[in-house]
Amino acid sequence: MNREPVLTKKDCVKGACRWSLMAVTTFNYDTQLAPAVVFGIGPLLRKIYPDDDEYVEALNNHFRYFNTHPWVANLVLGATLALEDKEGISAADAVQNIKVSLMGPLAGIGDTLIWTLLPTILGSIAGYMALEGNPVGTILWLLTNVFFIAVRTQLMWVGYREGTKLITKFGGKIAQITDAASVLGLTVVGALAATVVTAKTPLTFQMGEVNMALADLLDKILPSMISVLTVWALYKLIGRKGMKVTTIILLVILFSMVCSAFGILA
Amino acid sequence: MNREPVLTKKDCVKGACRWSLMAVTTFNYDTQLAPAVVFGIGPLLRKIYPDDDEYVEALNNHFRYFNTHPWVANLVLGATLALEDKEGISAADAVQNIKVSLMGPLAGIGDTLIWTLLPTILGSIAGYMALEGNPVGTILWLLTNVFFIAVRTQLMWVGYREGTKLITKFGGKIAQITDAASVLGLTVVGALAATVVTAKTPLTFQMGEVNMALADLLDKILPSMISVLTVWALYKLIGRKGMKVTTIILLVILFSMVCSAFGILA
Amino acid sequence: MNREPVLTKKDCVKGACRWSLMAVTTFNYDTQLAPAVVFGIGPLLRKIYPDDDEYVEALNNHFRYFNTHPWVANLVLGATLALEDKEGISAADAVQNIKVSLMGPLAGIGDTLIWTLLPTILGSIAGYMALEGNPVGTILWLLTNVFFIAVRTQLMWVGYREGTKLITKFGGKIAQITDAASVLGLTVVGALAATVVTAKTPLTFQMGEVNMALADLLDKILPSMISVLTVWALYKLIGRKGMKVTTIILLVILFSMVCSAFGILA
Amino acid sequence: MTLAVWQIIALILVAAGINLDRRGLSLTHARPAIVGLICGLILGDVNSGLYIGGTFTLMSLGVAAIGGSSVPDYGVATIIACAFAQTTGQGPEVGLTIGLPVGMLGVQMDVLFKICNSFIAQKAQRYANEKEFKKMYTIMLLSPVMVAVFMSFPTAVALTAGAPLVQAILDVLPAWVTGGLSVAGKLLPGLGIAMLLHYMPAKKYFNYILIGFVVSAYIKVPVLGVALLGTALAYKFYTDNEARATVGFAGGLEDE
Amino acid sequence: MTLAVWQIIALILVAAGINLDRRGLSLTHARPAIVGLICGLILGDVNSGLYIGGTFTLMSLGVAAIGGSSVPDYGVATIIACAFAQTTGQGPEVGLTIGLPVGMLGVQMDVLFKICNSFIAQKAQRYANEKEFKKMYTIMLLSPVMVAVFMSFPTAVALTAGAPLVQAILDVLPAWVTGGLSVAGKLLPGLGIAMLLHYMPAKKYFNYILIGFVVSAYIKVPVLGVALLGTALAYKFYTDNEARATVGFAGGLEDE
Amino acid sequence: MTLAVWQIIALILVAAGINLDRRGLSLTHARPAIVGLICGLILGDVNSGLYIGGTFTLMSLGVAAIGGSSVPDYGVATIIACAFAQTTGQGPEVGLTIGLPVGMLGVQMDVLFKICNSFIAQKAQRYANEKEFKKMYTIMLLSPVMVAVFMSFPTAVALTAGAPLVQAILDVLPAWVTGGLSVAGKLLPGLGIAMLLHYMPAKKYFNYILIGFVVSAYIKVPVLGVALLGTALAYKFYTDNEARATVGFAGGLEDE
Ligand SMILES: OC[C@H]1O[C@H](O)[C@@H](O)[C@@H](O)[C@@H]1O
Ligand SMILES: OC[C@H]1O[C@H](O)[C@@H](O)[C@@H](O)[C@@H]1O
Ligand SMILES: OC[C@H]1O[C@H](O)[C@@H](O)[C@@H](O)[C@@H]1O
Repeated sequence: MNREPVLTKKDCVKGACRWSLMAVTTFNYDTQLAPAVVFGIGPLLRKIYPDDDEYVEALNNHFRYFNTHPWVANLVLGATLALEDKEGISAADAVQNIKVSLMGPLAGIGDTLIWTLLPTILGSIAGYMALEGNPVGTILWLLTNVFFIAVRTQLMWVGYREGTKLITKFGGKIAQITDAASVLGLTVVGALAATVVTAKTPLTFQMGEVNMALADLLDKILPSMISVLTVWALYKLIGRKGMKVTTIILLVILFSMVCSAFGILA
Repeated sequence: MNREPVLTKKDCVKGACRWSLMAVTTFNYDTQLAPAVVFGIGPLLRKIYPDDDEYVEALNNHFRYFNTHPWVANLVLGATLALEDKEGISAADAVQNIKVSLMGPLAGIGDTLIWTLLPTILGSIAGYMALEGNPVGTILWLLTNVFFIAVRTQLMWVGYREGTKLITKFGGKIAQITDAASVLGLTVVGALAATVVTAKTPLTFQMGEVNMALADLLDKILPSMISVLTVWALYKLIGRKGMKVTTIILLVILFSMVCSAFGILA
Repeated sequence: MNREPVLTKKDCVKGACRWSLMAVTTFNYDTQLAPAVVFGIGPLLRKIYPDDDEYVEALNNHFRYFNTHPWVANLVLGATLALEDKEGISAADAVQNIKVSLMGPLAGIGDTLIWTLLPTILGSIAGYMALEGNPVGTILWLLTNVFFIAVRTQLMWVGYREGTKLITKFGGKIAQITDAASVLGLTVVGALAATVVTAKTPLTFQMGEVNMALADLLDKILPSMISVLTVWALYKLIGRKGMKVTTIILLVILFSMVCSAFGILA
Repeated sequence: MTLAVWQIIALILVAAGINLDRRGLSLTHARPAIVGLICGLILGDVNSGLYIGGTFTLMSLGVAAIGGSSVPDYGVATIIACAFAQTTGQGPEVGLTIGLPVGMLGVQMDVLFKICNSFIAQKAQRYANEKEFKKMYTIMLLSPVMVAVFMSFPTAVALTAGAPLVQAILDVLPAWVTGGLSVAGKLLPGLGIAMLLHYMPAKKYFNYILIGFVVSAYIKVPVLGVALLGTALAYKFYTDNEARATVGFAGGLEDE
Repeated sequence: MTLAVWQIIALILVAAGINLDRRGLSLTHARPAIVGLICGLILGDVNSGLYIGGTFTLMSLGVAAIGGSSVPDYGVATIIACAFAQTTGQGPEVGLTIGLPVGMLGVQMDVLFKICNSFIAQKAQRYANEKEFKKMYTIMLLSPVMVAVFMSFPTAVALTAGAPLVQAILDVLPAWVTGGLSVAGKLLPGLGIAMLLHYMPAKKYFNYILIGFVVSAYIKVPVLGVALLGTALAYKFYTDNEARATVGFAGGLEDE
Repeated sequence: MTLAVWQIIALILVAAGINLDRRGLSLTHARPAIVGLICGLILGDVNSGLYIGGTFTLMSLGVAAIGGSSVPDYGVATIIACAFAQTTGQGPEVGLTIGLPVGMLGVQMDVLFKICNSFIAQKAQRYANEKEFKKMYTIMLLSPVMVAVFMSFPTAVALTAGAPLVQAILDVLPAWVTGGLSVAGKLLPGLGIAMLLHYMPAKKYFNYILIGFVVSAYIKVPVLGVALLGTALAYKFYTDNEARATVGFAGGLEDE
């Protein structure tokens, strides 16, 4: 299933721009950044798959859950494009696994460096200067952002290039690699199941001077209990015949309102 | 070795009652809750094994070390009864492994929820009311206990029923499952070896202002050192020819008195 | 490749003395205690390998990185001598792996007990007495050291004897054992890579009241980052063609001076 | 002092723009300092704009939307604050106290439109399957439109009807609505993981999920550490498979 | 005021009963509040009973006998306290101070009879092997008898000979006896684990013991976490075995 | 009071001797208390010697050179302190303040000669490969000579030219030299590990390195714990290999 690659650097820059403009805008709770992925790299996929059916299959594959730091995402998307460009639709599972394995760790790094460290440094400079009526720090911040926008247009291409190198190295073992990537992916997913839901229960039992927080208690029984139970319940719900994702979302909202009203969750 | 099951719900309720009445009463340091297990489900085993030799074998199997939260134990015993009822004495090793694997985790959950959480809630209500001369909290506590007694009579049957379902599903792979259960069991036992002995050494070296607790030091060399060394020493002792458990117990008592007298352990 | 052992207890005592006199004296940053190992057990190896080429091979093997607590090292060296004495030069890889696997844990134990606990006890006694002009504590300390010197002369022989026992037990499986020992060794090395470099960065970003330590930040991205990056960079440097260890050392010193001058590392 | 119509329109556009920008391009990323500078230029009082922007910037240091969580909209807070500092004539301090609650509303608005996005995403995928690729792309453009409308709505109301109305609306909204929405915003990210599990070999390899869970929940290892561990496990899995294949082939040959 | 004989007998029976109950049925579970209520009824002073029971209940919150450990006998402490509050006529406070040390003795009594239980258990197993099944069951009934006698003994002494005698006994008992027993009570649970290891494949699979140990001792993961990890390992072990069998069978066919 | 020539020589020899001893035999291990006693004997003032030695002993409790790190030379500090207590005639306190900075210099000296040791080690190995075994041993003896010279150097300078000169040298030495050397002393131990990786099967089994790293860096398990875990993994590896061989051999026979 080895094909002649068709994507060029120009394609990748275009993909990066489309992706970067959309990114978190289409964020939804079931597939998270997936629609933006489709929006971003859809035209590139079209070029890879002139055949309509394959194109649809590829689109459906990318309509699946994906979430990571949006800037770093370019690298992942570039790498998987390289794979699809080389191996065609038969690489769909590998694409999926690679996206899943990388998204967690890269989100961790990106969120720390780009969403936390950078704004803290630039923000404190800009903020203090602004308080004194000096706009220099603020303008510096704007310029830094311009610089990063420029960098980001190139990142998908970087991912594509490096991805191609890797594929050439491991060529022909797509099945084994898919399986191994599942192992990595599922390990990460196990960790995500413990952390993705951040709702806590504020309930406490107050009896005279005895004061017991339910949250502490749950933690003692099973740490991350609320998160893992939520994921598990949703997993079961999704499995139910005739249960649409839309219905589940509405159920969760209803449930949240009830829990919020009675002070069960916060 | 597939047989026609003979136990009924009535048997299981009877077993649960016998077990619940005895439970920790026969607790001893070498086999812990084992005698009560025999007392509790002995009549049910007799029904499964009309053959005397098999019955003896089954009893000996259940005379082995077992310890978990006594209420939750019903579930485990029910499940293993289901296994014996289906597979007969050939399941002895599997029964053993299942009991060992489940006892630790269930003790953890039961001890937290039933021995700690429940009495803290009910106890603080009852206690504060009692101080004001109001017996309502106390009576509530009694009633709760009555309720749980009723529930417990059913638990062995629940375990039996669910166990039967599982066995049907995994039927015929008893050997492989026994082995895998050993893996789980031994992992848990490794953890228990680190926590089961709770004696600590109060020795400190005090030199002028330098004050060094031996306990901290041992912890730095190997955490849980006293626990694991105790288990290891006892393991070696048991292995010795001609060494009876009774003798070991007396040795430990002697040792404890010496250590206590010299302030080595507490 | 099974040979008649040639080493005697006298040889081992001699080896222990030579080793103990040298020990950390020849410590260097690339192979650490290795030269002292060669100095210590060289003559014993000569006896094992009358053939010059094998001798050279054995020496080169022992010229490789080795570091552990110098007193306890005797045991390890004795055990590997037993192996070489039995299996000859074919055991070189196993010798290497055994040294690597044991050195970390034994250093941990020895450093805690012998370098920290013992001097704290004896030192506080001696110190407080000395302040009062009483030399008894000090002399006690000297005598203890004499005692340990005596013990240390025997330790290599102990290692040799116990090593011989083990080899007899596992005889003939040298290849498999070498592989398994690599697994253990590499696990330990992974841990060492995280802890061996102790340099920290004192850099902080101070903006008005916001104060962010770079060290904390690095830790959040990847704990032990400086240590593992240093090891990784050195690993890559060593791999470079035409790069001598000597050059690397000089580069590190230069780098350290620059970093120290700019307050980047401390 | 009242605002000119063009100023009101400009401020509403800024509210829409920075919210689109924050979710994508990240030129301003809705940073209060930058927003304050812009508002200052529009309102002709750069100093107040900088002062308000600087204050909100320092207040929001460390606040980041990660893992799909929703955070207060300090950008909109800045706009409102700048506007009311001007109109009330009582300076930045008053502006800040009026701006903050409106900004807080950003959490609920964000949850709301993310919920709506689900419907758009589903519709888009349906178009894909029907091979209506044009429509697929077009419908997705509804998302940015929604962001613009939803996130500039509080600003529009406040600037046209006055802050008191916004406050009144906030007071009338029952706690279970606002609270419920933010709880939903914390529960719903679990849906994505649950869906993931459905199209990964979750049952066959559930042991790896378990390991990831234990290491994360009990031992609190961050996700990068888990991924490093997962890499080790995946590599072992891979080489074991290879070895199995080889042994199966070589069979008795290798044996002692 | 002295107690009637029937009251003394009743109180001793309560001491025996609650200790049996605590180890099995758990109707009263020897909870001080409940015991206090009962004593109050027997002694005709429910208020004092509740007060003493309530006090001891709050004092013992969180105290639980887990993993076979021995805890002070707050139930017996309550009985003694109620009785002496009455007889000394100096009210609950005095009762509490007399009751507590007697309750503390419960730790030693508990260790003692658990040691004796070993002999009963061994005897029972011997009967089983001799196919004397009746006797096997009968001998086990000695355990509840022993519980009743051992655990009501301090109460009996205190109520008949007076608290001072109990105190005198406590004073005379050398520290190494009481201390030694409680140390033994902390060491002996290790015996069970040591026996377990003897009839499990501990040597063949010692690596799993090691993993469990490291995760528990070094990383302090509670036993449920260890069991989850163990489940992951066991599953891997199981599927690897299956795969090995399959490959052994399919052999060269699968290979590239 | 000035020192006799033999005293100066004796003290310099002590400085050399204790530093050799500390790295090998460990008779005195350069412990201040012991060094103080010796200096006291040489200087004829055992009391001051003990006082200074005792003070530095207590000051240095817990300071240990582990993993090849360099620590202040409290032994040399003691020598200097004893000597200057005598010569200045102002007693132990003054001696302590002069001795300490000289002792601190020990860190840099230690790093320096460890660096030089690299060259000796390489030379020795070269001789080994040229089969010049005698020379190999002889060249290694340079190390102890170097230790003696390097580590007694500050003492020699201080005792002959006076402490002020040492202080002057310390003042003149730029911070980037002393600081740089101590940073190098912290970075260079990584070199050994890097070399280890080069001649171990690091790439083939990188998964185990990863596991060791995660467990140590993220979970802070000390090296003994990691080794226990490694033992479990190694055993599994070993038995899996055996099983693979057996299955490969037995093949289809075992299958269901
Ligand atoms: O956490 C990863 C990622 O999750 C979502 O997509 C958003 O919250 C992003 O801002 C974030 O970077
Ligand atoms: O810890 C499990 C279990 O151990 C023993 O059997 C008793 O202490 C019980 O109370 C406890 O529940
Ligand atoms: O840490 C092991 C070992 O490392 C080096 O060889 C020296 O620092 C020794 O003192 C130490 O015992």
